[in-house]
Amino acid sequence: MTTLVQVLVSGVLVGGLYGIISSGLSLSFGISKIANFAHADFVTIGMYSVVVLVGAFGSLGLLFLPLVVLAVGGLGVLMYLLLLRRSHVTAMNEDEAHLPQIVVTAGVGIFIQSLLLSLFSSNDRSISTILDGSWNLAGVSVSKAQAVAFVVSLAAFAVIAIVVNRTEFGRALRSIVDDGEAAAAVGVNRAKMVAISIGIGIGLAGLAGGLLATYQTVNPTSGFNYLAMAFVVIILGGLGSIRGAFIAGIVVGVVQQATGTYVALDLQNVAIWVLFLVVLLVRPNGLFGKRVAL
Amino acid sequence: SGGIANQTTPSSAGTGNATCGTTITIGAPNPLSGPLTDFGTNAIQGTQIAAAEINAAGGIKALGGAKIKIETGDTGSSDPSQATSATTKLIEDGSVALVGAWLSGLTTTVSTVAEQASVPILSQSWADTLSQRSYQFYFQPPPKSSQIGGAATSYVVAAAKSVGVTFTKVAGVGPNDVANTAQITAAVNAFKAAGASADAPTFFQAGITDATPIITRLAAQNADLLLVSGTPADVSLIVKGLRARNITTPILGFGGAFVVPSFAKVMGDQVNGLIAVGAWNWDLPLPGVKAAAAAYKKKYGEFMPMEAGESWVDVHLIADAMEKAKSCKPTEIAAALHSIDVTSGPGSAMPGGEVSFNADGTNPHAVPVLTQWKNNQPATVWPQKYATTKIDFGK
Amino acid sequence: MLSIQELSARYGDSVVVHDVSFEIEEGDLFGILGSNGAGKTTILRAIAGLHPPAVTGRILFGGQDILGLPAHKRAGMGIGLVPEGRRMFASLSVRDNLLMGAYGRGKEWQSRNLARVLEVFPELAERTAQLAGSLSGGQQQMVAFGRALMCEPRLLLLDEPSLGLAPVVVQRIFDLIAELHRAGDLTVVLVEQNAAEAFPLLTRGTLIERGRAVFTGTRHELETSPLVGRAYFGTV
Amino acid sequence: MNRLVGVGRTVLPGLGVGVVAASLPYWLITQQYVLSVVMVAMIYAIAAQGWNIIGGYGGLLSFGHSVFFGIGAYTTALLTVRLGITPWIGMFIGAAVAAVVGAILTFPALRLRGVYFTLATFVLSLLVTDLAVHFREFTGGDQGLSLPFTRNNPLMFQFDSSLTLYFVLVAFLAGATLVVAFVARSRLGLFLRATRDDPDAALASGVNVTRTRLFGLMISAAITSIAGSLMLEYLRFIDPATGLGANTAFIIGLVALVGGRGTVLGPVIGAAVLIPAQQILSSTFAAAPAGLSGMAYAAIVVAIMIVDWRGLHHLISRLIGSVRRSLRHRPTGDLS
Amino acid sequence: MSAVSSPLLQVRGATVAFGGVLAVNDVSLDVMRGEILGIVGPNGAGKSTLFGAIAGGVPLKSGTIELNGEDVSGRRASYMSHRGVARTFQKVRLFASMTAEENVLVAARAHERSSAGANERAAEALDRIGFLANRRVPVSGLSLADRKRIEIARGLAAKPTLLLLDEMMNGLTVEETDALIEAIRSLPSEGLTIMLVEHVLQVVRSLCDRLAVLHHGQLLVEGDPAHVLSRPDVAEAWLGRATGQEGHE
Ligand SMILES: Nc1ncnc2c1ncn2[C@@H]1O[C@H](COP(=O)(O)OP(=O)(O)OP(=O)(O)O)[C@@H](O)[C@H]1O
Ligand SMILES: Nc1ncnc2c1ncn2[C@@H]1O[C@H](COP(=O)(O)OP(=O)(O)OP(=O)(O)O)[C@@H](O)[C@H]1O
Ligand SMILES: [Mg+2]
Ligand SMILES: [Mg+2]
Repeated sequence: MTTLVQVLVSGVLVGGLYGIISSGLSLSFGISKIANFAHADFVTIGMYSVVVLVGAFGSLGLLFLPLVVLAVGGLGVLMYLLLLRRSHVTAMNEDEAHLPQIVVTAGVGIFIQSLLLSLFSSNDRSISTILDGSWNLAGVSVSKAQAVAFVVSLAAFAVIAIVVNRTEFGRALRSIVDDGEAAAAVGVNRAKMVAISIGIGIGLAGLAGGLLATYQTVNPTSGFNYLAMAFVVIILGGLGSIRGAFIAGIVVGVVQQATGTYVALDLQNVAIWVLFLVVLLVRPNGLFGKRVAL
Repeated sequence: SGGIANQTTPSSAGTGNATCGTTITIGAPNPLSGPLTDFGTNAIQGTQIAAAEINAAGGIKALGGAKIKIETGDTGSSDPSQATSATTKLIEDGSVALVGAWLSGLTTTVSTVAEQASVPILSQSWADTLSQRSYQFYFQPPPKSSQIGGAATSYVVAAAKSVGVTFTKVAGVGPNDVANTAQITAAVNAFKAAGASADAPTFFQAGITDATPIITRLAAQNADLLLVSGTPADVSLIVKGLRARNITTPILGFGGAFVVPSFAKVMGDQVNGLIAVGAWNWDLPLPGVKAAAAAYKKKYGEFMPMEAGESWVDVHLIADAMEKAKSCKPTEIAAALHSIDVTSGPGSAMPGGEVSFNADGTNPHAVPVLTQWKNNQPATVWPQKYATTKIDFGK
Repeated sequence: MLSIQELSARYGDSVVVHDVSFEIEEGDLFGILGSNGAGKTTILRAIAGLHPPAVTGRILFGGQDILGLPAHKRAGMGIGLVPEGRRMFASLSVRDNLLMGAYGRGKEWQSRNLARVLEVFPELAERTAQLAGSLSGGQQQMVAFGRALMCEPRLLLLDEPSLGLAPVVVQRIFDLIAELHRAGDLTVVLVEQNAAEAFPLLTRGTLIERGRAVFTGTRHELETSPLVGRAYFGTV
Repeated sequence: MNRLVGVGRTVLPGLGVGVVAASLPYWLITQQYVLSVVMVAMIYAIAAQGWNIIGGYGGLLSFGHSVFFGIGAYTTALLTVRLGITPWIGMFIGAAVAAVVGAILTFPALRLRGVYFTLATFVLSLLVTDLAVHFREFTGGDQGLSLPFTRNNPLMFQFDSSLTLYFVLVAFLAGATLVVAFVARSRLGLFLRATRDDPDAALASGVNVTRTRLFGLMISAAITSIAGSLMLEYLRFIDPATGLGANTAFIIGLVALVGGRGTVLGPVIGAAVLIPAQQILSSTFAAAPAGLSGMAYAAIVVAIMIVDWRGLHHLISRLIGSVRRSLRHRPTGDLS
Repeated sequence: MSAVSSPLLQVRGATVAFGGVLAVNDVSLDVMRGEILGIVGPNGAGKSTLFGAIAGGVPLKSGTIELNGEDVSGRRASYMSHRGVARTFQKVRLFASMTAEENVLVAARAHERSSAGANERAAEALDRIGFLANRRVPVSGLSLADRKRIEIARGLAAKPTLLLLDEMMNGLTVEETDALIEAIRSLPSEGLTIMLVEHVLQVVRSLCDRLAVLHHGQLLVEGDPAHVLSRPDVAEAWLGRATGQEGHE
């Protein structure tokens, strides 16, 4: 019983982080249709930022997290403006819009990893802050850092979800997804909106990275595990559905914990991949995806 | 002029000449990009310490005082084809012998290239499969994985006994790769044979993002000794998670991760007390180690880690072989390596104190050592003759 | 209010509109006529600021050259477009599609115009929550039309607005165009092949052939021009 | 006559690749090291040619072709190690196995569109890698499988010099290119492009989309699997990361995309540029601070895509075209 | 053309549902060999959906569709294509990366194994729509009317017995419409049966042998065009002011 509760608690906590990484990817992907293969490397940048800040200011460094989010989001915008925008906005067809971007973002990912390698070496890094340690509640252990990370993620998610689903800004974002040109024709500044959504999406990756750094070790390739996970999650949640991504993130977290605890540790990821493939076959549009006829 | 197909001697270019010149190149194909960069860098730093020592002492005397030069090659961290190309280049550029490539998988390909070109390679890898291929040019001074697992247990049991501790229940966990599963399983079985009880060890997939299920499983076993292995990142998550739950059970670690300097940085003070099994340590009372470790620390600012030490010994062994063969021809160096029995000087500075090679390239004298982190450095605690401090179980 | 001067447009290397010039006065209901592939859509896209095509020349709107302005800025100036091919926001509801038409104009404006559009198209009022992508072709055309009305445009660019609509609806929208035009300061540029319905509404127009404006004049001038008659009414 | 031209167009690219590549060691390749780099490039070119059939012509962007690559390598390795079967046979058994797995992939390929397919195949490669590591008794786990090393045994794909292996690889590459050229001009190629552009319209035109994707995936898988077997023979070793891993999947996809997907020579050009770039950069920068080579490589990849997203093939033909145009005396203006 | 009276296609109680909406509701319809049957009705009446059900791909909730006496309900579009049913789409769907000729070749090769024969078919189909000279142009740069013509040619290349045309005419000038009407009118003489959906009255009136009016998914009336068009309920639902009698000026 305690074990079950433990599985659920840690699953939800871990899943919240997957959720926020994936919501970010889902947002930027949904709006720009850019399958950003560098997304997880921005998570790594967030991690290193916090490592450096905490190294300099101790636990106080955590207070700079909003700045990290801004900075990482800014880097994302920069990537978009410098490398992606031209082919994205002037694309004559779907292929042209998507193909270069897969390659370009994969290249950016390699670049970030290499840059981090040269800046920080391949050594694992970690920090210790006031968030170290865990609470023990009736035999269930709750990592302080994870709990805080979850709460922050949830809050960030709530804000984003409201903005996207309830505001005109969000409606404009969603309209770009369907037809960017028509959106421009009704007055939406497409380039700006896409840049903003990419900034937010990648900023969320930075946020997740910053939170992860409080309890994870960091090396230049840390992101890769999250890349695969984020792809799985956004598809389980239904491409473009930010809420779906967050919920699916939690589902994945719990499945992962349960498999690790009850089945076999080294099949944790296998379970996720299988879950993913099965869901795809049964519901090609994801668990929470809506079907759009053409 | 012209292309390679027009050349008369197709392979092993540049090594056929009888005179060795004033410098002799040893190739060091190691991972210098990707996640294993640090291990590769450490290994190369070890070879450079050795080269400096040899050159300072007058070079290879049998070859007119020829100096040793280390040529590095980047094998990458995960791409054997790159390892193959890099090694080919080193050999083609005149390396008479190779030292590399830390990761077993990379060593596998690097040694195949070396075998093809008939150039000896001395490795820092442990995997049993490497020496099972009956290669003529493969040499492995450190022990094999399977040896390390079993030996570790007898070491720990004996060391514990020396401070009045016995273990009744052990629990093992590690990544699900071949080397680690072999080691952990061997160690757990040895503990069982020694009278302790143990559940079957559990294995996880390297690159964990959360250690909770592992910790839950370990905690449930109520052991009084935990056997753990894995990459620095994974291990630190596990150990920190255990400590966060106030589980202070002593931990015996396997594998390279437990003794690299970066591990101490990740773990902070929590590193102290961790016990690790390895193939070399900077404080070993063996010939030349002290000076080399000091030089290393001076030059690189850190204690000399295991892969640096192994590589350092490897270079000295190559030098010894050249002295013996009075040749810098790769095939003759290899022949000399097969026949040497080094008992003195840095070439013998592997635990065991003596290096010679079986037909399969393994070193029959090799034994592992047990170290324990104290003051953020690993100190040798067993075998007793190498111990620089007493083992401590925190009880 | 709209002055097109020496407008040329190309897709990649192929120039499809050559040096077209015409003037549209405030309150005009200006027709762009021409056979298929003549370049009508291309001209409308150029006025709306959509890419492609790549455009050279001058487009003066209320005296200001808007050629360099991006599409969204032009929309903000009050240029509404019913594009060729309907261009739905397929995964948005009918309601959201319509609201997007008044993007950035505030809640009050939006609800006022939403009510107005749903009144014109009761077919849509039944389906405000349906995803636009799942509408029938004609229903989508209604949404496209309604969406362009949402911004209370000063200049309305209509690219074959009757396409795919049942005759009964075609009458309704042309009645509406006429009414809007009569009521106020709306200027319309109309591309339409449905000559019977559209032609009587025009004040002026131009005939495009192979990307060149071959004839510009009042409705009457157009009607009596043999060029137009042949293409539009099948008379020689 | 027309027919002859058609046949010529089909055979020519394969022949050209074969002749050019076979001649390289006589003038351009002067070092063993370069030879080894070129061999790796050729192996990836073959793999990317396989990818090209379904990814380029069929429009199913796979980021999991490493699975087929690995199936080829592992099947060949297991047959050699366990049963002593020569790779010359083993690789074709591997190709058959890969084709069967490819056939199974048809099922998701019919339901998943666009990015869904890409990500599904990506995850598939992760799944298969994890499973290969997990079932270590059978696959050798993370350590993989090593082939016995015997000098000069052509029957077991072991040659006295790497130059011989090189020529063997040239023959395989020419063969793969020929197959792609053939498919591109065949009925299957036309149908693959039709299903890529619009599956529903293809169905309505009477194209059996299922069968088209089935055959496309099978041929694609088989060719890539042969490349995997060749990689095994070249390295004399295969492990999950090399054979099945996401990294390999990425390289295969990148080579085809950067070279120019859906063109007969694109993958060859892509491999000829990307693989040497990566390997030569990393050896050039081996002594430089870690990471530099990776940054340079990434910059090259990104730059190519930004200059021409259709890839090098298109870029080159554009350049040739403009050179030609400037050489040829043209009458005036355009015709419209 | 000997079995004059036996219908080519029999739709019996066909019903198609999207979620709760019955887009086609219990429609029964016979299509005779060699006739041109017009399907008209207000927007959203279910015309395109009915086409989808006949051409394959849109599943029936209930009812059956028989072609030549064979029950073909629920068959895939490619099956139907090989049974002689070809269609165009309301929103033109060409293979965007191909030339006009290649577009047509796709259908030709799907129906003709020999490549020479397929080329011939394609040329024939292109010729019929007057596009043979321009066959090498990429379709991505064609105007809407041309794209529609290519789509018809693609359908014809399959040598169908039943051709479904969904709004082929709108967006065309009168001149172009007349030309296309002539082209279509000549088809049935070669044994082709045509069903077309159209909102252009002139086309409907001058082309169709028979009309069926759909309204809210149901068959409102079916019969002789003049009769159908003069009905007040048809006028109210679809036609509006423009009555069946009125011609264009
Ligand atoms: N995206 C494009 N790329 C290349 N050429 C194009 C493109 N769009 C249109 N064209 C070409 O430009 C010319 C003008 O096309 P446009 O769509 O403006 O004609 P139109 O008068 O609107 O015709 P329609 O009545 O068929 O809509 C045509 O010859 C067409 O083939
Ligand atoms: N996925 C769906 N969900 C809900 N309703 C749908 C869906 N798809 C179609 N419909 C509805 O089914 C009805 C029939 O659509 P259909 O496209 O067959 O109409 P149509 O008669 O061809 O109209 P038009 O003349 O406008 O093309 C429409 O009312 C449409 O809104
Ligand atoms: Mg047009
Ligand atoms: Mg319709």
